[in-house]
Amino acid sequence: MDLGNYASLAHFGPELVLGGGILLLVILDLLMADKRRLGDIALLIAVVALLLIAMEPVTPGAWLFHRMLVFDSFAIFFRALIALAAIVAIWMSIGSEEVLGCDQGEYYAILLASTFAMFLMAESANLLMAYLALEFVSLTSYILTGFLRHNRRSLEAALKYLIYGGVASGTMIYGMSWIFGITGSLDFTVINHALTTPGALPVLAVFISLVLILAGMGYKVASVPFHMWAPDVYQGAPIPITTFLAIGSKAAGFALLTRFFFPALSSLTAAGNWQALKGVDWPELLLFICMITMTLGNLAALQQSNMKRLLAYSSIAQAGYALMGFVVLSNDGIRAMLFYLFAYYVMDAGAFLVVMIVANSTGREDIDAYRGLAWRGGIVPAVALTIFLFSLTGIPLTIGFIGKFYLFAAVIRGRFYLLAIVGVLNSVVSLYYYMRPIKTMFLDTPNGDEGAVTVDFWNYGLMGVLACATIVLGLYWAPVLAFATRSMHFFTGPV
Amino acid sequence: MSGAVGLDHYLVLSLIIFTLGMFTVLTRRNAIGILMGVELILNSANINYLAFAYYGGARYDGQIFAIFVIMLAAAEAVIGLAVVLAIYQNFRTIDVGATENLSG
Amino acid sequence: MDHPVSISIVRYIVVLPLIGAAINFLAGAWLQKTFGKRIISVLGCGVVALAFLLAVREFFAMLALAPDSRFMLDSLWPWIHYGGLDIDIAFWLDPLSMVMTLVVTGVGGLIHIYSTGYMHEDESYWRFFGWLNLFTFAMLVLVLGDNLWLMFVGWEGVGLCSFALIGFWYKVYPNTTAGNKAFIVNRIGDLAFVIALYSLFAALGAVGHPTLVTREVAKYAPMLAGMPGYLGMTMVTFVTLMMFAGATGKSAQIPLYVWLPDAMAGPTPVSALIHAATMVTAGVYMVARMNFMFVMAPATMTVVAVVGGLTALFAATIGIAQNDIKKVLAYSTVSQLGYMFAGLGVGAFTAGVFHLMTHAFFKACLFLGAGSVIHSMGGEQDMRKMGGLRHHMPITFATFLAATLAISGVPPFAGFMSKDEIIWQAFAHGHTVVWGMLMVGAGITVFYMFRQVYMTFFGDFRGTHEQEHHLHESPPSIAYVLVVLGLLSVFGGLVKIPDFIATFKPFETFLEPVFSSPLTRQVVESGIHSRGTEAALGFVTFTMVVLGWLVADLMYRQKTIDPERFSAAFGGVPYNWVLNKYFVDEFYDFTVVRPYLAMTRALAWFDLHVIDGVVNLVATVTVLVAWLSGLFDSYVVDGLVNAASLVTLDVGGRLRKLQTGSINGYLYGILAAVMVILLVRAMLRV
Amino acid sequence: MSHALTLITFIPVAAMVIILSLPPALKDGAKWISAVAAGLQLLIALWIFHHFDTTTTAAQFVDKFAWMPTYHISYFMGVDGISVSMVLLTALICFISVFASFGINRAEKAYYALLMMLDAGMMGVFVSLDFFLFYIFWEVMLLPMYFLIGVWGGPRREYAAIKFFLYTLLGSVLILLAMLGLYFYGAQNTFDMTVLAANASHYTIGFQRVVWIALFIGFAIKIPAFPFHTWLPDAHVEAPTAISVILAGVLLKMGTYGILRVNFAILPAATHELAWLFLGVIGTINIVYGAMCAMAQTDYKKLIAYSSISHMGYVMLGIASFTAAGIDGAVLQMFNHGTITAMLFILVGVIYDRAHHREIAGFGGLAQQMPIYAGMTGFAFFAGMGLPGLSAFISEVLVLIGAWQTYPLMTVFAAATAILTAGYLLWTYQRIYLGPFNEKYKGFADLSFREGFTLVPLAIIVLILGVYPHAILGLLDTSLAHLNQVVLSTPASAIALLH
Amino acid sequence: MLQSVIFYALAAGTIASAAAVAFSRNIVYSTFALLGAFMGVVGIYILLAADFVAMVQLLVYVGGILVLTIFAVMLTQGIGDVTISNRAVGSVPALVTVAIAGAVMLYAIAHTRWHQAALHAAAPTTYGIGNAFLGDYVLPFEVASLVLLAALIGAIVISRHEARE
Repeated sequence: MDLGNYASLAHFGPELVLGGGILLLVILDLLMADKRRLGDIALLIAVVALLLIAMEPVTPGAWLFHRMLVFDSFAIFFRALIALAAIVAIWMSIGSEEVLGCDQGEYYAILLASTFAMFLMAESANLLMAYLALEFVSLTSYILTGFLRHNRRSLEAALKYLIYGGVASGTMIYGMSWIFGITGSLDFTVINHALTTPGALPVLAVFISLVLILAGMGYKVASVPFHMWAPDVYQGAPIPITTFLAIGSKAAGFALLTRFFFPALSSLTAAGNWQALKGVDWPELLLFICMITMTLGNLAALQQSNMKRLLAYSSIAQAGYALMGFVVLSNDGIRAMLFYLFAYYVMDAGAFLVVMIVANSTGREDIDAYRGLAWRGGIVPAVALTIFLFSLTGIPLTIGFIGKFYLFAAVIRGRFYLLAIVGVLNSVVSLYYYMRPIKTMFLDTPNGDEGAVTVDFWNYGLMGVLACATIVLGLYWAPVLAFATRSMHFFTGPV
Repeated sequence: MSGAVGLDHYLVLSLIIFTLGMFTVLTRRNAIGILMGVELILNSANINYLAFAYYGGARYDGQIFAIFVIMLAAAEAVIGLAVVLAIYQNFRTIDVGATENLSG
Repeated sequence: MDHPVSISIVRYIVVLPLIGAAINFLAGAWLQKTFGKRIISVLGCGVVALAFLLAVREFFAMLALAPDSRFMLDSLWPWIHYGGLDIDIAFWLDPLSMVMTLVVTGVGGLIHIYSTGYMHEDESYWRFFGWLNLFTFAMLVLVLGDNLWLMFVGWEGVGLCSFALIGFWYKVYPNTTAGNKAFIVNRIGDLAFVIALYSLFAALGAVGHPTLVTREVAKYAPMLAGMPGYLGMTMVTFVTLMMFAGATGKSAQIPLYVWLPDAMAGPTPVSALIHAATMVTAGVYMVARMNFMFVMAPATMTVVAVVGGLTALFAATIGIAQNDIKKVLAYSTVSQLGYMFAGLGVGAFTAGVFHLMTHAFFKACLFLGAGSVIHSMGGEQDMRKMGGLRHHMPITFATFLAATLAISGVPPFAGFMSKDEIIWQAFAHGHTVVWGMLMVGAGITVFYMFRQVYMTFFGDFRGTHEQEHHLHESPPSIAYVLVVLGLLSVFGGLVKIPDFIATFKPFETFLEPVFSSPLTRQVVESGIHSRGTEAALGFVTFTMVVLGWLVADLMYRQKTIDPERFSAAFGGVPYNWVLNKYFVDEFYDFTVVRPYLAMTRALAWFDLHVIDGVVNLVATVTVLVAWLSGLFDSYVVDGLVNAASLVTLDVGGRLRKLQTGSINGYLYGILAAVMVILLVRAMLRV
Repeated sequence: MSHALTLITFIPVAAMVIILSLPPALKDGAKWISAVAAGLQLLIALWIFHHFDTTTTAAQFVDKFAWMPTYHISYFMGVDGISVSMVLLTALICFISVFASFGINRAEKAYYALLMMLDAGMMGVFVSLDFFLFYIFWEVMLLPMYFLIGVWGGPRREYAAIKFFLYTLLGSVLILLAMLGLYFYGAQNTFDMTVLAANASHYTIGFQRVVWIALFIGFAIKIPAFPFHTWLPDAHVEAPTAISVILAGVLLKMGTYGILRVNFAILPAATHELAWLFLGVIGTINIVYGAMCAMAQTDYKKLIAYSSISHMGYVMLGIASFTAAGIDGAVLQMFNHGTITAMLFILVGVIYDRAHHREIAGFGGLAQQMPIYAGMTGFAFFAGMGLPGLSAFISEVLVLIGAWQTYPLMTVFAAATAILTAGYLLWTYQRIYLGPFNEKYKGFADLSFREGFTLVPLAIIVLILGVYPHAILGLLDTSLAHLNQVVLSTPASAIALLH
Repeated sequence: MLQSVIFYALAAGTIASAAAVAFSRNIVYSTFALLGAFMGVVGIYILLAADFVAMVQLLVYVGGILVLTIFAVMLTQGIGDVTISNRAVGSVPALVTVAIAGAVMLYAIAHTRWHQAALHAAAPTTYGIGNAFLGDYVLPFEVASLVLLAALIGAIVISRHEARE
């Protein structure tokens, strides 16, 4: 179905709500005296968007706005995930000491704009839309990262992010221009058709352009070697934004990456496996990138003493794990990747939340601030963080384990034994640094100069929900799996 | 390369600008300098889009893409300069080497 | 034999001492505190006495049976019926185990009674009787077990009790060391023994009859003839050799005899019971028990005979120079055990077992006599500080002398009957070299025994005045036991009289069913059967005995020969070697113990530093790689960039670290990655 | 009790929940709740023991329902002869260790909650017949162990805890991969171990080898087999007494249990081919090497830890022998080692509680001051030496007599280690309990009632199994004979025996 | 032929300007060289029959971005800072890297059969583009407005220098 502009609006509800919300917030910012309410309103808007997504009918899919966007279950999955990330980020922002010092109206407006942009990234059916959305996400991310404008680290991070992002996206559009030149179209489906049509495929040119495009997309998911901005930005940004970037932006990146590399560049065989373009061996390239990503992420994390930075490197490694599902070129793998991204959302959001809670109380983000946390009144955040970190490690009874289980299942099934071994070794290495905060919280005794940790009701609630979700979904993950299975479907209509 | 100017000419021109942009990006320590390199890269990409649009028939697709690139470059420049200004207020320098607070 | 008489009384013989032990261990301390030591005495001796009475009862019951069906089986419950190892907790009474049972409970019972006097002052009285009872139990399990594993239970059990009793006075550290040594050396023998059992079981399994039940082994063992074994031996040779190696541990033969002299650290009744009368004879018993297999392996038989003969001679020579009253007896025991093995080895099974029995009588008597002396001397064991004790301790002296005559082989004392038999049988079966060793050994035995008698009981007292003041005859519980054992030493040998004197051998007849396998009969009867030869050899032996006595008499009673000058005549070297027991302990210490300890320390070091080190190294390397990759992230790329400009950068005096976190490096990251990929790609494709 | 196995596994979980919800004022309640839970568990274990049908190899007391149908994961619990003895052991050791924990006086609620979680994890491993479920329990066990060592342990507890965790995690991820391999390349996609075993012949020999080795490494770390053993001494030395008891008593058995349950049953051909090297040779190395390292230790607990390594070697050697005697003996040895080593660690704990150090050289003549304690230690030591009449004798004899038939040379080494074992244990006993009394320790109380209560039941079991091993062997024999038959009847492409 | 001459002239100018941007040691020079490069590109656009894009380029780049850049350079470095620097670092490795990359890409360009179609007559494109923006490309067009709004807000928030402290 190729829907025109008006017909498309039926499937554009969440985005419309967000767009309207942005404007509403900007206006309300001028009108309202108590700016703190703005956060609640933004939360409401995000929730409404999520609800609208939840009510989307699962149809075979459609093109929206003259093949600018694609509406399918895959997009629904990522939009839901991004909306959830936005909700968590807003919720955290409401309870964050850092954010309270900023301009509330603008902050939430940009946050919603960023969410909106990520939605578009997940639905792009077109190189132009993909570039526009990606750049939109980037721009809002720069702003959000530098939002603490009196904070050196924040601005510094924003500048690095911006320069890095500018180069990455510049590289990407150069690559895209070649794809455009080879296929004569910006439309993913047409590109797919053009490239898979028998004939002389310009293998080298396609490969070069894919590498260049990968710079832009890989930079969004923070895969090695396009990852180097992530630690600085994660450390410099306000924690809710870090969380949002870590889970939302990364999810959007995965959405775009998957949509571009699978339906646009590959063809699905009857057995549920994907066939890459003949001669263009990006799967090997990505396999390599995947292994390097998780290894470097984990190794670098070993050295960190700042929790945000540690989680930043960890999230690089986690992206590497998720890529395992990507590189096996099967629907199994994609499902595992979707599942893992969901799991990653739950556990990483939880981990960052605890970091924020501790930072709120102590003003510190280094691991030493966690010394003896369990024994100085912070047993609940300590236990919660432990659950999240165990989940990130992939220990059973947590959703992280199930996520890894499906990933490894897909890898083993696809006979990527080297990848399996590398993944396994990485799991072991990662244990070491994930255990460090746990060790500090439980095994060390407090020095006495660390502040007390208090948790307000709302943070408590969110932490509880995330921790429970980590465990409950680790025991009963059927709904998530069903959701991921349902979302494996890409809409590709006729050319 | 003889005779009439063809697609390849534009592509090579674009490639040269692209590599010069890359070189700028790589070697500059000044944030604004790096952003200038980025602008060169964007322009080289735009040349490609327009060339492909001209020679490939998909006329408006390429041109519109170029317009969006320009537009987004402007937006990025605005934000970039805002950040540079803010940093300048805080650091009194825009040498990227000085922004070394964040380090591994 | 296929249908042994099934009775259920044997179990009580075994269990009674166990009950005694259990009560002593669980409630002994309390009983002793509440009711005094008497109740412990009654309990401890009572159970053994009762067992003895039951054994006697069974003995007569057995005599009532036809000789060929003198086998009684008391099966309690299935023990291990897995893996083809169908064995039960069951006791097997045949003439051989009957003899052993009587010796163990009889002599053992006497020693129990003796102990009530000897150990009366000890605060851990209950513990002593507990162990003594447990020992009796274990020994009975050893001799009565109907299968080899049950036998092994007893075999190790007596080792445990031996260990505990040697180190009974555990507050003195060397005592415990002696206990450990005994246990560990025994375990070396045990290793050989279990290997024998494993291979026997496997071999029988290979012929379709996996079993370790002794009587069934006897039945199926002939099927093993000719089966190849290990190390180039036939299976039977291997098995029997291993069994004998086990016996050398328990029965203190070369090369594993070293523990026995040290075991004298235990209380004297222990030495008498365990290290003279019963436990150390377990090896002899076992070889006799397995005679049907040993006879199938002539090579092993020769080894047994030679080792026995060597030990008999070798230990005797060490006995010459010992000054500790118990050490002399200890080496004498080793030597006598050598006689028993020599007897078995040459094929004189009955003689070996016979010597086992008489040795139990006279050696127990000797040890207990020595104990009586030590008791009287207030714990002094050095003979050089004794002398003239016969005036103070007449009963002890008389019985000690009787036993000495017995061990010396003076007719008609018990030792003559048995030892003489062994010596001449060695000759009769053609083992002339063994015979020679035994002969010389017999002479030396007489020498050191009379040396001991003279040093202890004759001459003047050489101890302190205080000791002299204390000298007294031992209390009745000790004295009576000595008398009984003395009488046994005198008359105990009359159950088998040499043929050239009279044809009276009920002992041999009684044991005959045990040694009735065709091959055994053949071996036993292979020797010369001439009364004349026997008499002549007996005379030769007797000459040696007299010679030995004469030298001892001259040296230590009449003192016409000065032993020191005598030893000096040889430069003192032989004496020194003998005095220091040929430095065998030192040799073992140097070649086995120390290297082993050094090796364990080396291994522990290896474990801590190499194996664990590898683990830690992996961790370290991981961290190092992490650090390097961190460097790569922040230094290397950027460092390259900066290398060219560093000089100009630092002109302004701003010394700064390399640009960690700098943007250029990141950009290089992207580009370098793309370049590398492109290059690799280009190289592969073009 | 139709859900006996579910009950026995989840009673501790319930106890954990109750303990965590106790108000702080009632923190003493934690230990009693744990005791009751462990007691109930023991009762159920005895009930299972009583009602167990020893004539069949089929799984009994089965609890099964689909858990994740898409991946054919089911909640499948059941016991056969191999696991039922381990269930009994686990219940027993957990019961004992609750009482051995009564001395803990820091964060009791957390301690007992974790202890209960550990209990549930261990029990779950032994009753799971679904590989996935097995794996979940297998890993779940790691977490409480980490904290129990790390929070309540000795001075180097952090190092020991993380080492334990890393090592075992490495092992378990390998198991995870192997498990997935078995799932995907099996005759049908299933985690049901009974089905996997029934279709064992489906796997090619090359596949079996790879998976076998991966599984072996995973399990060997737990056993621990040379050279993966170095976490054990550290973990033991730093762990609190009760945790050492569980570690040695139950956790180590999981390794060998896993080998029997998975390697043997599901990969018989590879087992047939590789066992001589990986189980036989390494088992023998374990035996000899552990004993020799033990000899050189100066720390009492470390010595016991190395002796544990040595004794677990017998299990490996036994199951590698492929004889009825060897394999029966091996599983019996698992049980016996559980009880005896538990005793030993409790005994070490007794003296550590009083003296606050474990340097062997620092003691001497303790038998005078603490005769009952010394006597009990003597009993346990001799049990450890495999003295006849005590339980370990039976198992070692069976192992060795079985192993002799297959690997005589290795058996000689293994049997010779009995000498070394006697050497180090007696020497230790002598240095600590015998000889002149070190007056520093005057005033030490003898065994308390509680300590006696933890030791005596174990001692009685050791004694009973020495004369009546049928109590346990009877449970095992049918299942093990079947398993052995499965392996032996599988033609291996190249069987190398070390004659 | 004329077209060729114009092309080569424009190309030479553009490349020279771009090279000046890349190699100049003074950032102000770089900035002005960038202006040259942009102008050259405008010419190229016109050659490629993209009149509207050329106009946009002229307006946005030359009129907007470049002015902003100069503004920023002057503001941040001009006053009180003696060294107006645009230091370059590590030129040689960078040169090697981009040269290799450029060579490979050049090879790819030469060996690729690009999608080509019959040439259109050079006609004004403004109408077509406007039409597209209100038709097929209405969504990107609308999104672009949101992007600009967000960028505006963001720039204001970040650079706002309110009175504080």
